[in-house]
Amino acid sequence: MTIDTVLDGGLAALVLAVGCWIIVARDSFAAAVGFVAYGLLLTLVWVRLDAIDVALMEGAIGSGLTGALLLRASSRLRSTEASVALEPPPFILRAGAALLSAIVAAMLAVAVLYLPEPAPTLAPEAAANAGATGMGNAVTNVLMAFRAMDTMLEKVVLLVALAGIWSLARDRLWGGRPGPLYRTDPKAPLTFLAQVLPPIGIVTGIYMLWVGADAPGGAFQGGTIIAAMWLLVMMAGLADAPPVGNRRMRLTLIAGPLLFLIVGFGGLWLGDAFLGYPAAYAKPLILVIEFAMTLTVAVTLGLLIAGPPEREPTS
Amino acid sequence: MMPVPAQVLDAATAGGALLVLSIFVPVASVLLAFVSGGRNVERIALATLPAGLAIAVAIAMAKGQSSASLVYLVGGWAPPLGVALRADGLSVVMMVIAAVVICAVGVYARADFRTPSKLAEARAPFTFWILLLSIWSALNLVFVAGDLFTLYVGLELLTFAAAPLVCLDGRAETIQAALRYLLFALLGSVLYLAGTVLIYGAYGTLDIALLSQRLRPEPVTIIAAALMTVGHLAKTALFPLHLWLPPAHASAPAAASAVLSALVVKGPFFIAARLWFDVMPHLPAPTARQLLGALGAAAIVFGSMLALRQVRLKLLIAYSTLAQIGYLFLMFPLAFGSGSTSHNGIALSGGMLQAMSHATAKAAMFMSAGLIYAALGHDRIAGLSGTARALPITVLAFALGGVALMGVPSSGAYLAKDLLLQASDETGQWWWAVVIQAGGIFTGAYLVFVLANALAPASEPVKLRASVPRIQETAALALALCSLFLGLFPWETYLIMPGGNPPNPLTLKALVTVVSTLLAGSMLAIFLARWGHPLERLPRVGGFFLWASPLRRATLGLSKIFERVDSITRHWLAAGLFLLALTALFAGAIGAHAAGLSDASPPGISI
Amino acid sequence: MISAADLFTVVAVSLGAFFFMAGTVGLLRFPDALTRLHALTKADNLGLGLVVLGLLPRAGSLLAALKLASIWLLVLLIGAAVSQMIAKAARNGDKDDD
Amino acid sequence: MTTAAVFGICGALAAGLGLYGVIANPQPLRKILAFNLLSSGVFLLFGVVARRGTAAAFSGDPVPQALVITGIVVAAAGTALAVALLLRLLQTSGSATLTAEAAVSDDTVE
Repeated sequence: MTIDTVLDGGLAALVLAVGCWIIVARDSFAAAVGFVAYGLLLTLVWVRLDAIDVALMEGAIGSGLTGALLLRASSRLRSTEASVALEPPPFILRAGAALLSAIVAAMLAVAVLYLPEPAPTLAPEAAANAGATGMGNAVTNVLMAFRAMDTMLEKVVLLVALAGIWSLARDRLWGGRPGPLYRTDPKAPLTFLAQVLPPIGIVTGIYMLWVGADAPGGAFQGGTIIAAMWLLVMMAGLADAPPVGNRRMRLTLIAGPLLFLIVGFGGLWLGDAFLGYPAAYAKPLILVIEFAMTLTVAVTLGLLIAGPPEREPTS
Repeated sequence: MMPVPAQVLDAATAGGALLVLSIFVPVASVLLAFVSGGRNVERIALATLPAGLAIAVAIAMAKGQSSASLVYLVGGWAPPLGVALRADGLSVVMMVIAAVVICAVGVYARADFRTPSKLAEARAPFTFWILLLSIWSALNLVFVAGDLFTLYVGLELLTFAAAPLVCLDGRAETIQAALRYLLFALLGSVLYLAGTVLIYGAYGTLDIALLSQRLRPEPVTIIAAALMTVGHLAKTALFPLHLWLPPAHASAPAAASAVLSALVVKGPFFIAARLWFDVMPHLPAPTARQLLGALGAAAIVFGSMLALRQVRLKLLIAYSTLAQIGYLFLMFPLAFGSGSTSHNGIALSGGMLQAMSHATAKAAMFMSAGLIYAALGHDRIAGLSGTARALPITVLAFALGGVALMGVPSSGAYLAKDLLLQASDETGQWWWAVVIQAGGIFTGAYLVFVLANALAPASEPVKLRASVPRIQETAALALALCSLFLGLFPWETYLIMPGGNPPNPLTLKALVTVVSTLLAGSMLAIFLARWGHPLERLPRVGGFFLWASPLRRATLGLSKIFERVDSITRHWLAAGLFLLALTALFAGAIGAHAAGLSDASPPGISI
Repeated sequence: MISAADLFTVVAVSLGAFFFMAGTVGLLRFPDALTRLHALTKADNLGLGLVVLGLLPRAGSLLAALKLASIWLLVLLIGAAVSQMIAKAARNGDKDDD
Repeated sequence: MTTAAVFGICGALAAGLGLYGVIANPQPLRKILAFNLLSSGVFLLFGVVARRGTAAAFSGDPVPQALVITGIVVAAAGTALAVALLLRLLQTSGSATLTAEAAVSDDTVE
């Protein structure tokens, strides 16, 4: 037993303990707070698994963004939680659920432990073909070249989820702004933070996009940081969420996937292949797409959290 | 195992680029509609309909020229590193049917989802058209994706586009239905995702063609197969995992119900078929296949019985979908003879034909039910008397859809049933033949139940709240006719058909089958359905009710039991327990066989 | 063979770890929100500061050292703002939920 | 035990915890939370597979890492949609439950 195993085991135990807390905590708000902590611990796990790109992603989205979403929801639901006391299901059924969940978890564990040795891997192939894009980050290569279609479609998934959220608005509020995220208090420390932090955050986001070509990072991680800055500014009341009809916002929402699509069809047109980049222009093309994507991701994530329009359109 | 060197299994074929268009033309429309907004959303969507249909037809024609699949390598990258799109016969026929249904729904929905003239942009039209186009793109992706993870992305796109459609009208109960649907579907997707990661960990690829060569009956494969299968069962709403379907499909707007019931549940079903027939056809799993068939049989009995007990037309149709989904899963045991690992294509063709017939017929039925609801202001079955006179074409569309679904000669369902019966004959599994026949009778039963009410003369003339647009009736009728004549199409080009002459739809035997199905269905309807008026008002023929009354009381007791079971299985906790139990059961069923097999198998296949 | 830089790192990081531990004990043991907050912010600021300080000699390049230092500064900034918000929420009592 | 094995078990157990929460907790928000726990467990398995696929001179198989990045985004989108539905349900009906009885309230004769 090495020191590494002990550390890994301790981290895993901590993750599972917080996981248990999320499930059993009586108060939803407490569970949501637990989820943020859980996400941060998972980020460490991803670092231990040598997946820095994913660690950044988990910290930004899994813990940060989803955490913010769940915290907001739980604080809104708090008022009802007391009135609608949902009694837990009978013990025997809960025990059955626990038993069956344990069986499925055991199946997963057995399957993972009995994966074949040596493990099959595409790492050498990914490295052998990295020259086609000229980028050093293997994960970015997979996302933007080898499996570019998945990445492009995932952006469409985000857009569709946003359309779905907007569809929940009341009819007369269509065209209005999402509900306010802030409580107005100009002297609050939050306001100060929202004035100081965004410049740093935006620079960090762009930096993350830029280094994503060769080092861990990329459009999504960068976009999430910028989204967080935007949300911070909105929460401090320094800016307001745009109304859903805002044309410029809509253009930003589709810029990433549209550019992706244009490049994709361009590849088809020029005789190469859909989403195939001509070798000489691969890196600049990918960077341009990623830049547009960063903007799109930032706006989309911000709006996903802001929710459906809840205020009357002003016009 | 030696790592298999990357081999070029397939190169892009001519016409492969069409597959890209089938996915990304709707995506492009979504993006353009999103940014241009307002009335342009409808215009762009309506312009996409013929374009998409043309692409689907072009793919069908390209596929018709060769027996091999159409293949496209996205970005020029070959699997396992890249992602391939492949269209075989099954993909092509499903794609065309999806295009036909979506076009009809689009034409139908124009009247319901039009931006009001005084508004620049309205909520419901904007979201409806965008979600409809997204569903189309997702379906085409599901039909042609050659990679398990791409299938996951397609599946999620499908779910996220479908769930908000359920609650477009914003009533609380529809929002609840949408939330239940979304949460249960998310649960199903995660199980599927867990299966894919295990597959990747074991074989280093997610490409379907590569996997079909590499897959071995190991514990990892078996557990992954169980997880993925049950994930799709949850998303298809196969009994007993159907908790979300009846409220979601019954409370959505008519056009949305049509898409959800006709097409959206076919997505996960199609992936389940891909898994069992393409990814792991060699997995020795006769018990698991029988289990799938048994769940299907239970769904048929259960869905049909409950359909007969419904008070509202749309709920009846939703429960009928439940039964028809069960029908689709009969092909899994029928395609494989007992113990054999090579499947005959006849059952698979039968299953797909059934899926296509159901898609067209069910869309027609939901669309006409929506018209009836709009015209009468309600859809209580007992209050339908006089509808046939007031809305002849609408009721005709409903009736033709139902008749086609029941399986009259010339209809797709008839051909499908014929193929499935042949398969059960060839593989010596007579018990499925019984289920297949019973399924037809049940369909006849609820059709008779609705039509008996709709055709009954009204005591006073029916007052219509709104007139029914002719174009909407026509769209529904066209789909019903499509389903009715689906059986006459020469499917040999795309599906494996038995040799020899196609079944002649005009023989005496065929006629007898139909009439006897209808008769038996009527009997079932009389005994099991929830009639609005006491049975005594039906014409008394020769003292029929003297002995029928006690029998009906007994059957009423039976259907009470079914209703009770339904209310239990629709509890979240119960459905969740079933989900987990089925996962363990499938793993056990496949594993037991693989273990038995490995004793006798040559070295090399190890467990 | 331990160089002076290594020794410095060991001492500083150990001290930082001690402050973190003290802060955690305080978080668990102190009676109310404000005192807990006090313990927590002390640990964050001092503990992290010492850890960063200890790691500076090992940073390798000036850029990396700057990155480390800026992480500490960012945590200081955010910690100060967030703990003020929490303190305010705690003082306003449980009535102010949202 | 290797790092991959430790976190493989951790991922499987987290998924099991999530499954239990999704199924047994009656509150929808807690189901959504548990769903995130469940998917994080499954994502960890991707990480484990990537880590196991470490070949000479590579720190891990980039393909599962890329897949998991896509997966995290999709899960976040699903969470956002579910939360929005839940909050809207709260607005329109004043309660946030998923009980089956209420869901098909129009089952009975109006």
